[in-house]
Amino acid sequence: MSMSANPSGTTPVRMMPSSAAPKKPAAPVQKEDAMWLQKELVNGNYTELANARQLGKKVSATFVPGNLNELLMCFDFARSLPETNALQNGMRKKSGKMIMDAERDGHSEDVCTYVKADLGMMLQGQVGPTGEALPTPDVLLLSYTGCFTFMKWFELVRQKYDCETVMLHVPYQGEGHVTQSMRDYVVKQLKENVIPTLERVSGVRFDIDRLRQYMRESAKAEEDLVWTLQSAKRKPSPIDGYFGAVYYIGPIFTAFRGTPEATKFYATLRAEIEQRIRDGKGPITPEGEMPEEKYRLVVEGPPNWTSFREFWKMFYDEGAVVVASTYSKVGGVYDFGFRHDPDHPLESLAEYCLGCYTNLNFPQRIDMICKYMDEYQADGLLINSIKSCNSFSAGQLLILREVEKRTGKPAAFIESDLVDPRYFSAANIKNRLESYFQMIKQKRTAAGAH
Amino acid sequence: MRTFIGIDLGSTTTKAVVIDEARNVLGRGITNSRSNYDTAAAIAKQEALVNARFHLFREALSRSGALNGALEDFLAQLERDFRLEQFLEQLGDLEATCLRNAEGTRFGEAAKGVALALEKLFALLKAEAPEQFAPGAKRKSDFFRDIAGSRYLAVGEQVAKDAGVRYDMLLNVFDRSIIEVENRVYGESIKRHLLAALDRSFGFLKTAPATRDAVRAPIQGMLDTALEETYVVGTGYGRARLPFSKEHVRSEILCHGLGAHVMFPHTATVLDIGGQDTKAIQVDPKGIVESFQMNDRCAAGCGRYLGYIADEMNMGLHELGPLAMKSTKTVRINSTCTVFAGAELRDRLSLGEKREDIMAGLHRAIILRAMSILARSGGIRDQFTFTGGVAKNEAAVKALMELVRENYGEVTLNINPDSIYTGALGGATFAWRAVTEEGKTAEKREETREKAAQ
Amino acid sequence: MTLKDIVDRCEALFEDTRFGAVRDWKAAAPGRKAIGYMPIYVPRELIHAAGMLPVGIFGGGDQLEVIQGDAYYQSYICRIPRSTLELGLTGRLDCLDGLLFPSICDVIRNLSGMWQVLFKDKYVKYLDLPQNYDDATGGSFYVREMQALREDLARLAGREISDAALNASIAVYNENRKAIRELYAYRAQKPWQAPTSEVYLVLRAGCVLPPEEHTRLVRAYLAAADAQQRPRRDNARVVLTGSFCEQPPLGLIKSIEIAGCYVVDDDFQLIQSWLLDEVPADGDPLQELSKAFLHRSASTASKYDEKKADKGQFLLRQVKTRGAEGVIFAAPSFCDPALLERPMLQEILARHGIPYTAFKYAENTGQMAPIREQAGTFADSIKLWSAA
Amino acid sequence: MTCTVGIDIGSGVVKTVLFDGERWLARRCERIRKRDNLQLARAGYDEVLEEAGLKPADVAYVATTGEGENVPFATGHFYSMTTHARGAIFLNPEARAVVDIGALNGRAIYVDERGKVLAYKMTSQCASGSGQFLENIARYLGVAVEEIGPLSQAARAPEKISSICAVLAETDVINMVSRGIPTADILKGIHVSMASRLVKLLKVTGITRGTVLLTGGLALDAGLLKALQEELVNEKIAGLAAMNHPDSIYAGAIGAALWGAFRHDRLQELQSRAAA
Ligand SMILES: Nc1ncnc2c1ncn2[C@@H]1O[C@H](COP(=O)(O)OP(=O)(O)O)[C@@H](O)[C@H]1O
Ligand SMILES: Nc1ncnc2c1ncn2[C@@H]1O[C@H](COP(=O)(O)OP(=O)(O)O)[C@@H](O)[C@H]1O
Ligand code: SF4
Ligand code: SF4
Ligand code: SF4
Repeated sequence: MSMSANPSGTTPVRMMPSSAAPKKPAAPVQKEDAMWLQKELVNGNYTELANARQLGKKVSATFVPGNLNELLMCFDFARSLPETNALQNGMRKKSGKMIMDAERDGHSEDVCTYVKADLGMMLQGQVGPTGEALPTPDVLLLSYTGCFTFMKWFELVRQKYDCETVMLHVPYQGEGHVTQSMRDYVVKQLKENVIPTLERVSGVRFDIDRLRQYMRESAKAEEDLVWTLQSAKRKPSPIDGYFGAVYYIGPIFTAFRGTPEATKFYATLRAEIEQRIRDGKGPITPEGEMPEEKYRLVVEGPPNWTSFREFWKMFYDEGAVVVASTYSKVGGVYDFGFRHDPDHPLESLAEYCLGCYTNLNFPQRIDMICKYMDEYQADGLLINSIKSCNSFSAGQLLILREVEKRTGKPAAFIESDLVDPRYFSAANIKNRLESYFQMIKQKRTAAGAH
Repeated sequence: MRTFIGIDLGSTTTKAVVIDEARNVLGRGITNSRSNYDTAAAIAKQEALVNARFHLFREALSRSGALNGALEDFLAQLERDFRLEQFLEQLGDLEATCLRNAEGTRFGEAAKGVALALEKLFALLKAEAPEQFAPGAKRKSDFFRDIAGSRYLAVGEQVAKDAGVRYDMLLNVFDRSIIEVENRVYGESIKRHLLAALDRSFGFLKTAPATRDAVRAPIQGMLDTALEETYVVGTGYGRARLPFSKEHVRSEILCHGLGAHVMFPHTATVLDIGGQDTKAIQVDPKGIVESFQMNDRCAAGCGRYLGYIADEMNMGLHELGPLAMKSTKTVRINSTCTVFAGAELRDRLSLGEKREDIMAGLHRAIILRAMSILARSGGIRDQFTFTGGVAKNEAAVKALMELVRENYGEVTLNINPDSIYTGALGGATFAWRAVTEEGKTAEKREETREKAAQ
Repeated sequence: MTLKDIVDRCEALFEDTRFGAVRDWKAAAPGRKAIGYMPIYVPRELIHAAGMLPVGIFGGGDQLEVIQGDAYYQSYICRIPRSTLELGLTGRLDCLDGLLFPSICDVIRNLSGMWQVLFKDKYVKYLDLPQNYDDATGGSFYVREMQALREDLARLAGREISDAALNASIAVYNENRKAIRELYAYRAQKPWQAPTSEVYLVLRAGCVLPPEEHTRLVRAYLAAADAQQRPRRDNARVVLTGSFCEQPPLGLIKSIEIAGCYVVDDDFQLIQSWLLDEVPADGDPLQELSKAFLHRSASTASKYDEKKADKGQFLLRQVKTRGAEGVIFAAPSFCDPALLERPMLQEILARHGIPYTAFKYAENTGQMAPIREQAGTFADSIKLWSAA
Repeated sequence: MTCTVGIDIGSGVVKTVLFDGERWLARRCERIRKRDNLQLARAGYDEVLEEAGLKPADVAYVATTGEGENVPFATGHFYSMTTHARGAIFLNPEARAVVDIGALNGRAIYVDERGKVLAYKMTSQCASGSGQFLENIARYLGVAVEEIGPLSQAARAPEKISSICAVLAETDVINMVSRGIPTADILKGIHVSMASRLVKLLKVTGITRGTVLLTGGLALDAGLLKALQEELVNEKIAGLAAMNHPDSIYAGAIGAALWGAFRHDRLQELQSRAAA
């Protein structure tokens, strides 16, 4: 699973400016700032990748959960994130064809569609989401935090392109906590395998002070991100913590964590939300202000990208706001206090990888959701189960049962896929969501009646 | 009088229930869902209103005591005669449509022969029709498509042989004509049919002339009473396509929960197996839904599965359950993939398993899937109500009882003979509540549309 | 025991989803404990050295009715976790005092947490396996993992697990591995004498029997099988791969043989043959076990290949040493590791001119016609054209 | 002369052929329609012999294929992809790929000029693109099997079926009818979906150029053939040319008869060698 800086696809601009309330023309400047910044960031990254060869830059590829962006920057890599490419292609409705192509190339219908979308893109000549060609990576940094499929993914890429691969094995929190043995293991791999390989491929010597400096920036941005996501604890919530959050987590989960640009983006974002709170406004949607907050939900599982707008609409049309989601934690769980720590750089990187959402065990995931249900005063839990993703999906029904049991709040279950349009059945999902909202309403009326 | 109507537009059948101000069920109607949702809804509602009139006849006649003792027999005969009248009209319609469809160049030289064969065939069908509606006669289904279809196929093979035309051609004409006929609404002929049926029944039962008048008067009176459609609520799989505004639509989950609660006030868990989905619903003592689960996107193990099996075995849906009940041995069927049901069946038959044993295994497999969905929704609590079309199937019920006992011990299992109407009953109850509790009135736009459909 | 007796006994053990053999073993002496493990890469020696019975759990097969398990899993997830849950929730695994989940995929990984939630009173351990094969890095991590397991087991057993005890257990399993290697070698030589449907059952008995007894059983089977002359058929020789975790139904294995294939190597229930040779029984036991895993274990889709050149080498060796004419990829539906690995292996086979075919199954697949058709066509094409 | 009989027991139709070497003597094709397929096989066998004026003793090899593993009077059985490949080469020596669409599964087979199967791929379990599905929908739409092709070719705006599941696809179709989509466009939509699956299968086998021969009953469906040809162009595998043959439905039976002859010679040779 992964994130994008700009999942609104081809028409990103409609998103944020719509937040500019027509009556208050003074506010929009700042908002457009954030939007402008975000767009610039994403496009800048794709341009950098497209021109990496001319610029004499080496290219790295790595995954979102447990990505070592600060470290990669120390070696001047242009940074590509295949999951982001896949989701961007999904939002631009290009992924369906890519997946089919990968299946024709021998891949099973059963496996993760992110992988197939990526391989399909290669088969089509590596043209990236923005239409610019993407270079073949010089190194694949395989940190398989939270998902085994990552490992196969890069083995497949290596099979095709013969890229150098470096493995960072991040152990799983099977017992619900990080042990010293795990930390040592990750740090040792960083020192003995990852850093030497990156040095060799890039020709740049590792400078730990550079790393520290990036991590200082990371921590600042993380602070503002957490503030933004937690603003949803208010009633009404000024943000949508799932559909909206996808925009907010974009920069920090991808190639920008640790850059001053990202820090600036989050400061701007925070100021914007503060203004919304002062104005007593709810979240903005692609169709403008959300009029009334009727339902507050916690969502578990990644969204669907191919019909992202349509999916979101099913929520705001009914007045449903997502106040918290686990997906907005895939690229790092920051809301329980973890920050990148410049004083212990490698240990802190290890800690970060070990703490990603899908690296948590089930009791931890359930605790986290129950906590959200409580702290964000949610009416219920909604699970969007993704066909592709065993890492999220295998066992979600137990989460549903346990959360229902522990919080006494109703939970609902829908199914779709990340980037495979064949698995998004709008009628089916709408039917379930409607039933769910009507059920919450009926219960509420009944409770009010006695 | 004021009535409240619920319409449940399901994936395979469309059901309607009419209730009165005291929330008594006046009538129920059912038809197969078809390509035109408006028509399906209109026909189901019309059937329910006809059924309501029979209900009212029964009340009026028992008040007047005109038939003392023979009332039930008389009404049963009247209903059969009414169905026969309806059937004959539709059959006539089908004949005309078939003849029209057989014309032209499609069959080339064979066209003449086909037309002759059709005439012969329909003459036979008309002649045997009264037999099918005779007391005690068993019909394959309640729907014209199925009744007429099965007889057409049966009689057609011989007719084709005698007439020297290809059986395939007759099949083809039928296939293309039946859709047109079943999409016609016969609203205006109800009164005529009823009066004709009344005469038929009098003749058949040799009713004395004096009694005839005593019976005819209250019936005529009831026929003249207008049934006001005070409020209509739509639900079901196809509800989004109903010509209703959002105000008049409820989710089928809520309707099934409430319907089951109305039928059995102590219901805690509801299982509904419909054509394309299986739902498990938990309701509180007031009939309010607490949680629900449905099958995922795979349609394996739902009612349609039985439809495929019935097709494969060349049997009616009504006949599957009884066949499975004859089983003496369990055959384990693992795949409930609807599409491959036929292949699985053939596979087993070729391994020498008996049909009834395989059938029993298939029914158990469906119920096993339902048990998982129930477990997903939080398990079975007392009392447990089974609704939906599959609840009519005795083998499915048997398998369910066994599995419930194995997994949850003794639990009261409620099955209403009218369980297929549960969703519609819930809808009707919501309609009643909307008016009596929330003071709503039906929207103008919809009223006029409803009238037009009638 | 006659051949039939042996096979019947194994079949009875295989079909017994209540694990009677484990219950009997525990009942035979007071205080005995049994520890279950899910597929592959489990150092059973540790359990054995603690005086406990290691029990392999490979799902519920095609006879178990799965209700509760399906309640926890969507249709696009493989079968083994759901039938395993069913076994647990219906009390069939009550005879186990704990369950180990080795790190092989996300599904098993998540199942370990579900087990913690659902079976609060049982010992549950997620056993991480290093994907870094350096002794000092991945190796020391693995030794620490095993050490933690050793301490847990010692606590459960109420006694220390000494190095000597561990070495003794390694020796016991060395014997068992040796017998199984002999069995595989024999089958590769005379596949008509030792049909895979039988070999599979004999192997499977190793999941519930103490290793010493299983070793004897394997040897007894070998002797009995060799004593009985069976007709030799004109079948194609194939290696079957991809079935290391969820197991195909027995009917499927039979169907492959009926359709004209002799399976001369496979990766069924790999736990029985994952360590490729003897583990030294006189050194530091955890170090030796770690080295055996890091450097001398069977490769599967769950293990990382450090270099591109390593990919597929294990399979190629199987084909070569067993004299196979082709490869059948038989993987469980929705098994991400096996299915993602497949195209890479196929590419390598193609490069070496080795024919292959592929299909998917589930542990409760009921329809064998498509399987027979594909395996049969494969056998046909090898047979009809072998001389041409 | 070496007379051989090939019997192809399908899930919908039983096909029987009688060959003398490579010379065609007689053929039979019978829809099963809920009848016992083994009896039909026997009847077909008797009838082809009668037509050619032969006795069972004149037949050197009776080969079955399809679901015919249990035919008691057969000499041997070949699996259907083996036989379709051989049959296709007989019907059209240019064929390098065979696409066989049966009632339940579709198959793509890559062959060489001798009919040797190089690679193949079958549709997996979940399939709305089967012949059976097409037949069901046609019945629902009131269209005869023979009319499907011409109608589909007249389509103007085909409506694609997106569901992978036949049950849900059926609902899709019902929705289309209620939206007033013309029958021709629906049928073409199904054809396009099927063609896209078949092309996917073809691609997986690795073939890139040559003639693709459709075999099996649906080969005669001109609408499907056209959709397949269009899909090949769409997918830019212009090196492949799809076509059918009037006797396509017999491909499996023909292949069985020919392989029967091949095995017969082989066995004779082995026997004489053993005798010597
Ligand atoms: N008499 C019967 N015997 C057995 N099964 C029946 C009978 N009547 C209906 N069914 C089953 O019920 C299903 C329809 O159930 P229903 O609840 O009406 O579904 P839906 O609401 O989805 O249309 C059919 O698919 C059929 O399998
Ligand atoms: N002219 C035709 N046009 C389209 N479909 C046809 C035609 N003739 C036969 N069929 C279809 O071919 C199918 C039978 O094909 P066949 O390859 O024999 O299948 P199987 O081997 O599975 O029985 C039937 O389902 C039938 O609908
Ligand atoms: S399985 Fe899930 S976590 Fe893994 S690559 Fe696919 S979508 Fe991402
Ligand atoms: S084809 Fe079968 S298995 Fe696939 S979704 Fe439909 S019912 Fe389920
Ligand atoms: S079958 Fe595959 S996906 Fe399923 S648990 Fe086993 S290894 Fe994991």
